[in-house]
Amino acid sequence: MTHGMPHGPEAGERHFDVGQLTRVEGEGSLTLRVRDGAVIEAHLGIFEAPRYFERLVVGRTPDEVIDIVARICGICPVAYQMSAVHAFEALFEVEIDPAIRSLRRLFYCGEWIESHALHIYLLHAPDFLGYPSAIELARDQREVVERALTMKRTGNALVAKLGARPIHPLTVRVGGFSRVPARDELLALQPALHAALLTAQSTVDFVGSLSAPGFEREPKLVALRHPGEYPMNDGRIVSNDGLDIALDAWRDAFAEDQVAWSNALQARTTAGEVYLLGPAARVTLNADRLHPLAAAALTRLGKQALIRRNPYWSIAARAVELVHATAEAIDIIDAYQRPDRAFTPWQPRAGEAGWATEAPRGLLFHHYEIDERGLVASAQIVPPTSQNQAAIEADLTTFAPSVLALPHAEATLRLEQLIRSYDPCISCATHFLDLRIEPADR
Amino acid sequence: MPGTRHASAHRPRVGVVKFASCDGCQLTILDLEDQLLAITEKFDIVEFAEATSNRSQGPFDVLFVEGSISTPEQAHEIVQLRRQATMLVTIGACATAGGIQALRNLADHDAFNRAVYPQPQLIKSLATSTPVSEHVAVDAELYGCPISGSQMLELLTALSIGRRPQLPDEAVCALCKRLGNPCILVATGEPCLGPVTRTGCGALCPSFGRGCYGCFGPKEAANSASLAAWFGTLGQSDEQVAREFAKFNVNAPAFRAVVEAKR
Amino acid sequence: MVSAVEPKTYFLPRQDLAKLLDRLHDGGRQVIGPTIRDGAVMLDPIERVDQLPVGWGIDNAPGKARLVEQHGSRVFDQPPGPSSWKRWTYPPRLTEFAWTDAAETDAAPAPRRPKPVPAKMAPQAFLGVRACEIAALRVQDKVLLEGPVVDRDYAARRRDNLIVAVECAVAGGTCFCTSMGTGPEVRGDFDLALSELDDGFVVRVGTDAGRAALEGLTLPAATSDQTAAAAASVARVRAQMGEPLPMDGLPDRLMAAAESPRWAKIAERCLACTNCTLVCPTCFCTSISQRSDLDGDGASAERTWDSCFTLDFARVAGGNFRTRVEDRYRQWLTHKFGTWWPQFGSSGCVGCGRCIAWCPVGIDVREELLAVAPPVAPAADPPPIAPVAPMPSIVPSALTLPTPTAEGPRPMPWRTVEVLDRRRETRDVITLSLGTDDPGLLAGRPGQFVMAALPAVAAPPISVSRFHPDGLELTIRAAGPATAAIVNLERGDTVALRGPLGRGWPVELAEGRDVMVITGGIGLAPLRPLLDHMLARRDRIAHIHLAYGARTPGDRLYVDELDRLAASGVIDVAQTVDRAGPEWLGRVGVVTQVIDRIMCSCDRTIAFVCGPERMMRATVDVLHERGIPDERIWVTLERHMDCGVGLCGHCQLGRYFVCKDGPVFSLAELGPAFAVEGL
Amino acid sequence: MQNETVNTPDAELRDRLAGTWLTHELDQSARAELARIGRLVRVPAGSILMREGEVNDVMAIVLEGRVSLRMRVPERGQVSIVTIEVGDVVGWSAMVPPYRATSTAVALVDTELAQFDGPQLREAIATNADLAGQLYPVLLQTVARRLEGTRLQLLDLFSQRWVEPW
Repeated sequence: MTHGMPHGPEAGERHFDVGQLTRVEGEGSLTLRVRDGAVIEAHLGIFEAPRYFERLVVGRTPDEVIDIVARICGICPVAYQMSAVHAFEALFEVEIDPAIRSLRRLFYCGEWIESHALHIYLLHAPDFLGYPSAIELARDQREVVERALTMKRTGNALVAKLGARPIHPLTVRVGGFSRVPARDELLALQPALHAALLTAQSTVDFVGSLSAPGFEREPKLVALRHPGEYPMNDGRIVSNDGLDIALDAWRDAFAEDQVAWSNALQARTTAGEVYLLGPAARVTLNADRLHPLAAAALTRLGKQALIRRNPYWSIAARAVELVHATAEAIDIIDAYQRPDRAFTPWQPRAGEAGWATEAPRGLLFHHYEIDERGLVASAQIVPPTSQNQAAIEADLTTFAPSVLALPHAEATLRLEQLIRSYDPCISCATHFLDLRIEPADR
Repeated sequence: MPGTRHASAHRPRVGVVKFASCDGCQLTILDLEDQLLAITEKFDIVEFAEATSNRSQGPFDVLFVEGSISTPEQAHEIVQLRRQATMLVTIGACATAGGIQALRNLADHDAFNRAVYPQPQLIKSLATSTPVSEHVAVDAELYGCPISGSQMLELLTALSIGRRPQLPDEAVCALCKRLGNPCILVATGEPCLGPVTRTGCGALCPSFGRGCYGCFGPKEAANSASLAAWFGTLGQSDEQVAREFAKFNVNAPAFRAVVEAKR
Repeated sequence: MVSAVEPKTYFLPRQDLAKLLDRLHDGGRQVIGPTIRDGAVMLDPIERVDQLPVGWGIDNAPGKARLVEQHGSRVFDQPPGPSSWKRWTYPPRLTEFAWTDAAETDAAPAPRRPKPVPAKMAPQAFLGVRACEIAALRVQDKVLLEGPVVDRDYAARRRDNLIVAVECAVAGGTCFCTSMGTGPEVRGDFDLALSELDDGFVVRVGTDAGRAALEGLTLPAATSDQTAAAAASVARVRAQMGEPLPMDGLPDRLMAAAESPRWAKIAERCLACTNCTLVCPTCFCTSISQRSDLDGDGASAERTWDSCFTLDFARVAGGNFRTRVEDRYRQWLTHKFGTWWPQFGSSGCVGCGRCIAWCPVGIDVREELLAVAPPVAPAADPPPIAPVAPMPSIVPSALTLPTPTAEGPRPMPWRTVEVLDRRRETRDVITLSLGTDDPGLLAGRPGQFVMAALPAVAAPPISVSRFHPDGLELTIRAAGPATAAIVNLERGDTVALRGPLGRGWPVELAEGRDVMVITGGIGLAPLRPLLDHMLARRDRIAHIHLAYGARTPGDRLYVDELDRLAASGVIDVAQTVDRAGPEWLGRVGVVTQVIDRIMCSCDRTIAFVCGPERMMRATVDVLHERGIPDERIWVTLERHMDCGVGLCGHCQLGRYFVCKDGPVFSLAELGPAFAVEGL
Repeated sequence: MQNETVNTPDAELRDRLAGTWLTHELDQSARAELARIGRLVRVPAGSILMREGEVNDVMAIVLEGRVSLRMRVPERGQVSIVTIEVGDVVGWSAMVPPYRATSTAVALVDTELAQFDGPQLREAIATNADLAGQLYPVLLQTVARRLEGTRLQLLDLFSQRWVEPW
């Protein structure tokens, strides 16, 4: 399924064409045209088939939307359910029980652990160590991969305990959950979580031992920030250059546009600037909110500047966040008391519902219009990868010259490895476009 | 491979490819954390874009296909892949029934395209999202959204030691009763598609306080008309009943029949 | 556990119920009782009185069961909930046996052997067992403790149950125990029986174990007013249920309605979802599935509740006997209310109403019974049921609860045997000769079969195709993976056998008669031991005709043996094939046309028939034309078998279990069952 | 050995016919009439009695041996569909317009037949109502039995049940 540029390289041009990116989620391709040592065109082509999710949710009830939007991404369904449920609860002014609020953070910790463990060990580490995949890595360093799989299983087990299954959980509903676990059900996970915490800490050392291409730039970083906690379900949208807006005001600061070579829109700030979301942005903007064990790991690693400036080192940010997520999960469970009801009743209300939460790959913005029957009239869902597209292409343009001296295959691998550093989720990116034209058949 | 009792010398060549999907079913394979390394020793995974940079266009002894056919290229691509696969196994509701994106099969496709893309002309997409079995012959199917990890493991084990894979086609209710759940439809009146849905997930929804919403698609002899009529007697409007069946297996015949009758 | 002790009646004040509950926990006994969970009254382990459904009732109707808050202090005012005691005596999931792993046997690679898993569970006290539920336990005792093989696990669990019955004070909307003669009065088979009044419970002692549970409670004897109030309470329940349904002669009426159009009508509503069979306290059908890792190690056979409503339940190699939902619904009703009588001497239904309340679309079996088998005998007298043991009337015979015999249940253990030789019969049929010194296996009779198990693969039933002094032969066609696994065995491999099973050919009936052996395809395999037996007593039998049909000349079994036999003239052998090339000089045509020309004095001829069911039907028609009566036509049937010993319910055909009552039957025994489609 | 017509007296032919189940129910006069028209023929193994599709003017009853009815299947050559055993009829097509053989009849072994000339037998039936009244039911039963056998073969009862992939 290769999708290169339609025409071959012109005279004097060098052409890098990766038909299908591997070890990324979804179908994306990379096309780079270089002339006389300068990149004249860098395209992250997304040929993932569109599934029109924004149209699929029209006419549905809020609880149905929560089940449907999970299917946008197999790796981070919790993120879509969290952004959706909080948007609806904000519009319907639903007071949720504090224990439910902490369970939702625990839910996200589970997804971060599972998603980051998958990306660090199975998708990204092989690049640093020169293996095509974790399968070959396991042949040489079996216990590293086994430790990683155990940690990933713990993340999945935590999501499954709250949501019945790790992929497309089914208990999230407006007002809370359809079922909340008993305290001892969660306590049963503590041994595995403590083991995962140790694995997370050793992951930080493992990542510290890696070496990556020296490519640095000063990106505009955007993430959530919350007065009291490391950002997940709540807070405001901030940037490292002074942006500070409410969650439902995403459209005041950012906008999307369609490009010819991709089924996914690309986002930029309203001023047309490129910006970056994800673990690197979160850690840089919220280092002071990290769990003490994670903060200690970050200082021990000593790569804060590299995390901010060099996209390859996002792997370090993910390792630090693994320590944070496992440590916070342990604390939440220790303090957990089962609420006497799994969800608070609510009444739908017509109006607009906007919210953003921090998916493993970065800020995920949802916006819904609810009609008077309580059904969805229109929807806009902006995932992190579609917002990162422009930044990825900008970085490709800046980085490419430094690898031109390498043999073609080696250079292509370095370019692919750069794309993998953003942990792109292409299936998500393909469905979310700014809704400019009213649907004709409404 | 079936019938060969002794571990065959050559490891079967296995491929995992995707069409229009969310990658959740492929990830279910990677989520078999305890058995993943044993699987990679038993089977030679030659194509699995999400997991390895080693690529192969075939031949495959077993090819797992995730995702529905929803673009002209995909309709062409699946035929090429079929030629390369001795055994083609579809995994997940997208591949077996067209997924939730098949909702557009019931609607006007242009409206869909215009509603989502400011420049719809740039998007090459078919008017319908269809299951793989409508394009090529399929040898086995793993249902579900996502598929069940234990069913994938049972299929791999059956392939490895040559027994019939134990993939029961009974209703979700059978396991729901074995687990000791009271029927949520009878006890609370909340609609539950369990009686017409194929087992596989582990009766998760009724075990977690809500009605089944049909992830594994209609079971054999699924009498969805009778259940839809019963939902009517419980006070659901035709439009609500249609929505119950219009989810991740909306394009499966037994469910689609209700959606089209009640819309 | 239950013995006849002169029942004494006491009175337990309401506030002392907690004391009784503590006594029930004596000796580490686990107490199972009613408790509110997930919106229904379920039977779960309980520790304290506050876990009981105090002040709650249930409003039962077809397809609806709602908890109703009654704000009182009464504890047991509910009809039966969806869960039944079956969950604790006959668990939904159980490991039948596990295989030793290759690695486990370190010495020379010893063969992998199936080893039974010991049933280990704490003694249990059942609190709140209703009259209909006591009857249900008795019905399952008959099924699982009185067959050719006893269910080991069930026997162990039933031995140490303490039954604390509760006499109903409320009739549920779907209860019909008065129609089935099983309640609401609790008459016997209990250790203690409670009748709830407003201020406490009249307690009857049924056994010494019951009396022991009351020690230390120093209960006053119940006053006559209290016992009268208890009697009045249960009498009100009987009255609430109104006129019992007309159940007289129901089994005959049901079997006569085997081809009624009503079954198709029900199938329009029925979801075939198995709810009715899995909430039913007497359904016992189960299936075996295999567990193992990727290499087939750590293999075990797991038994789970199953149901005649699933498609796979009646699947056989390459076909299925009950594809239509109407066939499955008919099997459910005709078995529960009809054929259960001749099988186990009582009705299978105890009238608890669970299958009505908990059917997701509210199908009411009481209504369906009256519609499909109306009480008034239809004008034309119904075709006679095969003249078999007289059908007892509906009144429940006093079931004597069999106390499991001391020497323990009659297991049918798995024996490991070695493959001595392997001979190819046709392209996909081989004959294995297996060596064994097990007296049981060697004492098999012609027509019996064995279950043949390999680790991590399903165990198919296979007829024995020859008995030797030191072993036996199996002839197997690779019809699916399970049989293919056995066909691929080589010399020196081992396989586990269970048997000999079932009832073989009535060899003694051949003596002094003309014998016609009519068979097709692989059907010759189970008849070969019969031929061996008759040839060993050739003088005592008149003419022997063997008519053998096969698809093509290359598909015939035991070709040299047959040619030697035909040449010897000891028996008359006629072979025919469906299709052949020019090189075949023998007969071509169906086997039925071979036998319709055999000159025989049909008044002393007996016929033994085995082959595909459709071929057997055509053969039976010709035999009838030749005047051979049903009593002297014997067939062997093929049905889905999971256990082979009459416990899993898969192989039912009308009133028979093909595995324990057959597989050999006379047409007289089968009667209409042989002709009705989808039975 | 060539097709050899054995001139046997009617009486012996009549007795041989009586022995076959086919003519067993006919009365003396009908059997006599058949004996008059018929003649005893011996044919060696391999001889062709009639060819599929060609006009057939002879109806015969097998008295000894075996006749195979074959049809040509291009990729499989001559396939034996059914064999005619002692006492059965071969060539009923001689009695039914358009009087064409529906298969090729080959004697598998040395065979003895009672042969009846088609036109002559048809003429006798046309004129002798009693003979017709007796012969047609028996002929009808023969064809009916052949039809029922063909249907059972069609069901392919002993077929190698399609081996499921698992």
